[in-house]
Amino acid sequence: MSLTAVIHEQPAVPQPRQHGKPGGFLHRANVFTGLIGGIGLAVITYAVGSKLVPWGTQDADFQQVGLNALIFATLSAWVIGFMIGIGAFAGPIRWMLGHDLTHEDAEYMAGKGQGHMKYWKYTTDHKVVGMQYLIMALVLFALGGFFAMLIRTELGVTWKEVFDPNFYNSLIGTHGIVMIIAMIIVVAGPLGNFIMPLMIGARDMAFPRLNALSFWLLFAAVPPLAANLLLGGIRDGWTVYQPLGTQAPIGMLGYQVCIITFAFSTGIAGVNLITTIVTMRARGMTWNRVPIFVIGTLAAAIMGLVWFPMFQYSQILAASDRIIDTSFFIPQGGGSVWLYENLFWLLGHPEVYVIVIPVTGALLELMTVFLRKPLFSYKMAIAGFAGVVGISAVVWVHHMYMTGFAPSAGYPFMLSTELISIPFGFLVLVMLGTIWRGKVWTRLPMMAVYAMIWCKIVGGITGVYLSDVPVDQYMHGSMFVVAHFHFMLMGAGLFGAMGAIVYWFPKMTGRMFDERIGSIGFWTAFFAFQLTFMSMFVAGLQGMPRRVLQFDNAFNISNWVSTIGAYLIGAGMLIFLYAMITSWRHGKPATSNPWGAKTLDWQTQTPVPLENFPILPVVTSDPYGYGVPDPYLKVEEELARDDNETVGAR
Amino acid sequence: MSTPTSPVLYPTTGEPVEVNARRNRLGVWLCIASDATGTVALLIAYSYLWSLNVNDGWAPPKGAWAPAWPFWAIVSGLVLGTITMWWGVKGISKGHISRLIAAALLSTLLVLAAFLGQIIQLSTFPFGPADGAYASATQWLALATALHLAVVLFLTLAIIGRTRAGRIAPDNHSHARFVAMWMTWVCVAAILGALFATVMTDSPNTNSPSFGTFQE
Amino acid sequence: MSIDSQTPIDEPEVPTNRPEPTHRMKEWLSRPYVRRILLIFVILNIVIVPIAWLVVHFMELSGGPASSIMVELEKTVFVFTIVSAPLMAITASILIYSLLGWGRVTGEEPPMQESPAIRTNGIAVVAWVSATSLLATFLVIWGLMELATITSYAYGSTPANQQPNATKAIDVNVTGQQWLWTFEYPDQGKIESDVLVVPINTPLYFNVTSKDVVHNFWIVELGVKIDANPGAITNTGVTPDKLGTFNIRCAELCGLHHAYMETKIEVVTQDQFDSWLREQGGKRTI
Amino acid sequence: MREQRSQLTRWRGEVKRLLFTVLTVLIGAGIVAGSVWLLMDRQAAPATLKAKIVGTAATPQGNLPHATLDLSIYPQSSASVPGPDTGVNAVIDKFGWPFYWPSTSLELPAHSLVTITVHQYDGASTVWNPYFAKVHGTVGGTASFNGKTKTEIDPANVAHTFTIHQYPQSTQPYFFVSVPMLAVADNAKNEANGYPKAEVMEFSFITGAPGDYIWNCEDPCGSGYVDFGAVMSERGWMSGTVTVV
Repeated sequence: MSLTAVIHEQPAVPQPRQHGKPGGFLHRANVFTGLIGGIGLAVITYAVGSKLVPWGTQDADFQQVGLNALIFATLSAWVIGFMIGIGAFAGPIRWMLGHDLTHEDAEYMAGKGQGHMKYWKYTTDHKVVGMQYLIMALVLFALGGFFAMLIRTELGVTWKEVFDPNFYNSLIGTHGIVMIIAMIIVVAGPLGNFIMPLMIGARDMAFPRLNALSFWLLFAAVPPLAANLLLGGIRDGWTVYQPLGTQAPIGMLGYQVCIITFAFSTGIAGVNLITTIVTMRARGMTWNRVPIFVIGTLAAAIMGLVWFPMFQYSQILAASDRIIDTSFFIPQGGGSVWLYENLFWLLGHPEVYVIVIPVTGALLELMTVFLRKPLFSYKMAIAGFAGVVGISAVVWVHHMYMTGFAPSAGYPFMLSTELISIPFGFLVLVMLGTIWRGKVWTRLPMMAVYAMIWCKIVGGITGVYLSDVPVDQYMHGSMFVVAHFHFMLMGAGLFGAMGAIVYWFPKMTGRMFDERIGSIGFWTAFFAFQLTFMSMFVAGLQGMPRRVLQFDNAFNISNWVSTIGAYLIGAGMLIFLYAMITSWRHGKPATSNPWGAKTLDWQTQTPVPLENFPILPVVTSDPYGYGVPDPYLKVEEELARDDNETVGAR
Repeated sequence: MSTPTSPVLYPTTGEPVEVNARRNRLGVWLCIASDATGTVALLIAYSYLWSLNVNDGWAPPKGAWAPAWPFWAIVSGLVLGTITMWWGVKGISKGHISRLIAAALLSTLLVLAAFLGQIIQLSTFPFGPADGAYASATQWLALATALHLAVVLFLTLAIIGRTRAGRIAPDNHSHARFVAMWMTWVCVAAILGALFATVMTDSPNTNSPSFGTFQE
Repeated sequence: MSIDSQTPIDEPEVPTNRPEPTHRMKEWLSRPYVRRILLIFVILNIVIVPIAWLVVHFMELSGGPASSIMVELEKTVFVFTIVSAPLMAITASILIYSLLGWGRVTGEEPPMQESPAIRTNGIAVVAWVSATSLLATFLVIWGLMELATITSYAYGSTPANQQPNATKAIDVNVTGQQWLWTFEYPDQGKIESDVLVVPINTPLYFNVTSKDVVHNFWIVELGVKIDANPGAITNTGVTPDKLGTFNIRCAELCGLHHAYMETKIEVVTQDQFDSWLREQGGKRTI
Repeated sequence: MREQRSQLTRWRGEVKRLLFTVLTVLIGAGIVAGSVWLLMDRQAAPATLKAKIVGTAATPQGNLPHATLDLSIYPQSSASVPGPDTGVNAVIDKFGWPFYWPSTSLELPAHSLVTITVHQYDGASTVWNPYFAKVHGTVGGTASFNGKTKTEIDPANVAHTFTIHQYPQSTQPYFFVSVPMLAVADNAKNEANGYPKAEVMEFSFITGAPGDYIWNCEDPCGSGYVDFGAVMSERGWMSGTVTVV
C-alpha cells in the first residue's frame, strides 16, 4: 500500500458563511424531537380530521365515513412529522436557500464529539448508520420471531383454535412482512453501510445525508406496521392480495403506509450504495480488484432501486382503492386482481434476490479468509451476480402459474425460472471451488458458510420443483412453498447473515464475538431449523394448504414436529442474541485485523476513526492474495517432462 | 473562473467540484431510473385495465372521456419551462449568471402555470374516482404529473435561491444542469401519461365476463 | 495510472507446458482426496436417491393419485428428485470431505499454513457450467413436455375442441364465496350442490369464478388447481379415474374462515351419478 | 495460590455465563407463553349455548332424541339487547352491526334431531349467490318461514343465512346445513323493545357423530368490499362454532 496526500485537509478551501452553530437546526434535533413531531402532527391530523367528519357518522353500509382517509392521513402525518422533528428537511431547505454545509457543519452532522448521542440523531457518518441499521434489524427479527412462535403455537395445538382466526391471519401477514423487511436490511444495512465504504477505501458514503434519511425513513415506517395489529390487522398474509386487502379493516392502512415509506428508504439507500461503489473506490481499485461483497451489495442495490417502485405503486393504488374508491383492483368497477398480483410480484421476486445476494457476497468474502485461499474464479462470481440481476426481471410470473391470468405464460416463464438456476449454480461453484483443498479454519463465520451452502442446495432443488408448472399445480399455495422459501430466506439468508455479522463484529464493535456460546445458539437454531422445515415439506407434500389455523388430522404429526423445532430455533436464536449482547458489552477487545484478512476494511484501525483512513489507501492488487503454490504442480511438471522426453525420443 | 492549477473545491469535503459533480450526476440518473419504474407501473396499470375491461367497467359512465387538450396544455407548459431552464444552463456555462436567474424565474412561472392547470384539470374531470377503471387510471396519471410538477417547482425555486446566494457560479453550475436533466425526464413522463390517457380510450375487449356470473 | 494496469487476477500460475490431458486425468484421479470424495459421493447418492420414492409416497398418503394428471405430477416429482440427487450429493461430499480431509485449523490466531492458491480451473468451470446447463435444459424440456401433456389432459376434453375420447365432458360451474364452494351442473338441469359428485372416467370441465375475493380451487388427489378470481372465469379440467371421496381445499388465503373452506369430491359410478342426479331433480344429458 | 484464585474466578465466570444463557432462553419462553395466555384470554369465544333435549322424535332415521335451540338476529345492539363486543378488534367502530343472539358458539347433541327457531329482526340485503337463498341439509330440504313451509325464498328478500359447514377433518362426518333468513320489510314499525315484529324461521336437521364445525352468514351484510368486511369477518357476530357432542 503506497500512500497519497491527505485530501480532506486541503488548505484554504473557501468555506460558505457559517449559519449559527455547526449543524444548524440539527444541533437541536434528535430522535426524541422526532417522536414529539411525529406524534404531535399525527394527533393534530386526527383531531382536525375527525372534526371534519364527526366520529360515528355512518354511510349506507354502516361504515365510518372517511375512516380510511382519516387513518391514512394520521399515519402519514406520523411519518412526515417524525422526519420534520428529526431534521430531515433541514438539508433541502438549506440547499434551497444556498446555505451549504461548511466543513464544521459536515463534521458535526457526522457525529463529531457527540459521544453516544450521535446514535440518536440524524447522523450522516456511515458507521453510525450501519450500527443503527444493525440494531433495527435485531429489533425486527425479535418481533418477527415472536410472531413466528405464536404461529407455531397455533399450528402445534391441532385440536383447537388458540387464537381468533382473524388474529391468526394478521399474525402470519405481520410475521411475513416484518421478516422480509428485516432480511432486506440485515446485510445491506449494517454491512453495506458500515463495511462497504471501508472495503473500497472511501471516507464516507457518496451522499451522507441521504444515508441518514434512508435509515430514519425505515425507523418511521415500522410503527405504522406494528400499529396494524391494533387496527384490526392485515388479514391476508404479507402479499395482501387484493381485493381481500380492500375488504380488511383499517389495519391494512398501517401496512400500506409502512411499505410506501420503506420503498422510499430502499430507493434512497440504493442510489447511495450504487453511487458510492461506482464513484468512490480508492485509487487503483479497478473493477477486477473490487472485493466480491461490494459487487454483491451493488447487485442487490440495483435490483432494489429498480423494482421497489412497482411494489410501492401497488400499495399506493390499493390504498387509493380503499380511500377514494378508485377501482384498480375492484372487479365491479373494472379493476383486475391480476393487475395487483403482477405489480406485486414484479418486485416480489427480485426482492428475494435482494435478500440472498448480499449474504452470498459476504460469505464469499469471508471464506477466502478462513480458507487462506484466493476466491475461486472471481469472474464466475461476477457472472453469477450479473446473471441473477438480469434474469430476475423476467421470472415473476412463476408466482402466478395458478392464477389462470395467462395459461400460456407458463411456458416462457418456466424457461426463465429454470435458467436463473444456472447463475446461481455459478455462485455455488465459486463456493465449492474456494473450499476445494482448503485448510478450513473452523471459526463460526466459516461454519455459517457450510450452513448456507446446505440450505441453498435444499432450497434450490425444491425451488426447481416449484418453478415447474405441472408440479406447481400440486405445490402452489401449500406448506411446501412455505418450507422452500424459509430454506432460501432463513436458511441461506439469515444463517449466512449471522456468520457475516460475527465476522465483522470485531470491526464494528471493537470486541471479539463470544464464539463458544454463539456456536451453541447457531447450531441449535440450525439443526432445529432442519427439523422444522423438513417436516413442513412433508406436510406440504401431503397436501396441507398454507395460512390455515385448523387442518386435517393427517397433518398433525408433521406440525407437532415443526412446532417443537420452531421452539428450539427460538431458543437457539436467543442464545445467539445473548452471546452477541455480552460480547458487545464486555467481550475480548479486538485487534484491528483479528482474522488476518487482506481487504481494506481490516487495514484501518479499530475503532474506525471518523473519516476511516488517516491517509487514503492506494490499491495495487485484488484482496485475495492468499495461499501458496499448488504442490501438485510439481507432479504435473514431472509428468510434462516425461511427455517431452517421450516426444524427444520419437 | 477556475484554472487548471487551482480547481474549485467543494467546501464540505474539499474535493474538486468536478469530482463531486460527476458523483451527483450518477445519483440523479439513478433517481430518474427509480422514478421511471414507478411511472411504468402506472402505465402498466392503465394499459392492463384498458386491455381487460373487466366487468365492462373500463369506460366512464355515458362515455364521458376526459378532454384531450388540458393534458397537452399542461405538457406544453412543462416543456417550455424545461427548454427555458436548459437555455439558462447554457447561459451560466458561458458565464451569464443573470441569464440563469432569469431563466429559472421564467421556468418557475411556466411550471407553476402547468401545476395549477393540473390541479384544475384534476378537479374538473367529467367523472369521479369511482367511475370505472379509466377514471381511476387517468386520475392517477394526472396526480402523478401533479406530484412531479410540485417537485420541479421546488427545484426551480431552489435554483433561483442558490444562484442569488452565489452557490451556483459559472465554474460550479452542475446543480442547475441536474435540475434541467430532471425536468427533461418529468417532461417524458408527462408526455407518456398524456399519450396513454388521450389515445388509449376505448377498450379493445368488447365482451368481458361480467362480475361473478357464467356467460361463456 | 500505472498501478491501475497491474496483473489481472486470473493470472495463470500453472506452467505453460502442461502434460497431455490423459496423463493429467490419470494423475488427478490417482490423488487420494479425489478418490475419497468420489467414494463419499457414491455413498451419498445411494442415500439420497431413495428420497424420490419417499416423496411420492407422501404425495399419495391422502388416497391419490385419482387422475392421469396426478400420475404425471408424481412422475415429474420423482424424476426431478432423481436427477437433482447427484448435484446435492457432490456438494455435500465436498463439504463433508473439506471438514475431514484437507486439514482443519483451529485456534485464536490466523493460521500460518496457507492453502494452495488456486485462482481458477478452466476444466472445473467448463464441467460445472455444462453440467448445470444440461440439467437445467433437461428440466425445462421435461417440464414443457409435461405441461403440454397435462394441459391436453385438462383441456383435451373441452366442448370447444373435439375431444379424442368418446364421452362428452360434463361442465361444472365452480363458485367460490367466502367461505364455501358451490357447484352447478349447467347441462344437467342447472342442479346445484355443495359437494362435487362426478362419474368416473368422464372428463370434467370446470368454469371457476369467485363472488368476492381470490380463492384457489384445489382438488388435492386429482392434481387440479386454479385460482377463482372475481370478475373473471378460469378454466381447467380433469378426468377422475378412481372411485372414492377426495378433498377439495382453498389454497389462497381468503379471510376469516379460509382454513374451513373445504369440501369433498365424490367420484362414483355412472349409475350412482345418474341416481344422484335424479334425486337432485336434475336430468341426464349424456 | 494465585493460580487457584484465577482458576476459581474463571470457573465462576463460566457458571455465570451459562446461567445467564439459560435465563435468556427462559425469559423468551416466558414472554411467548405469557402473551399466548393473554391473547387466548382476550379472544375467548362467547359462552357456549347448549341445545335443550325435549324428548324424542320420529325421523327418517327412526326415533332420535329431539333437541331445540332458540336464536335471534338483531340489526344492532340496544339497551334491551346489548350484543357482543369481543374479539381483538374492539377499537373498530361496531355501531350498527347485526348479530346472532344469545350466543354464536353452539353445542348440539350427536345422533339426534335438532330444531332451531330463529327470530329475525333485520332488514334485507341481496344475497350474492342465489344458492344461499335456498334451504339445504334440513329434514325434507324445507324450512318453515312464519309457519309457511318453503324450500327457497326470494334472493332479494334475504336478511342473513345460517350456514353450518365442514371443519377440515376428514375423520368426522360431513355436515352442511344452510337456511336463508327472511328479511323484515323496510317500512315495518318498531315495537316496544325497539325492534320491528320478528320474522320466525324454524328448521330441523339430524346430527351425525360428534365433531367440530363452524357456521357463518353467507349473505353480505357487512361493509367494505362487497360487504363481506366488518361484521361478516368477525367471529361472534355473524359467524361462530358448532360442536356436536
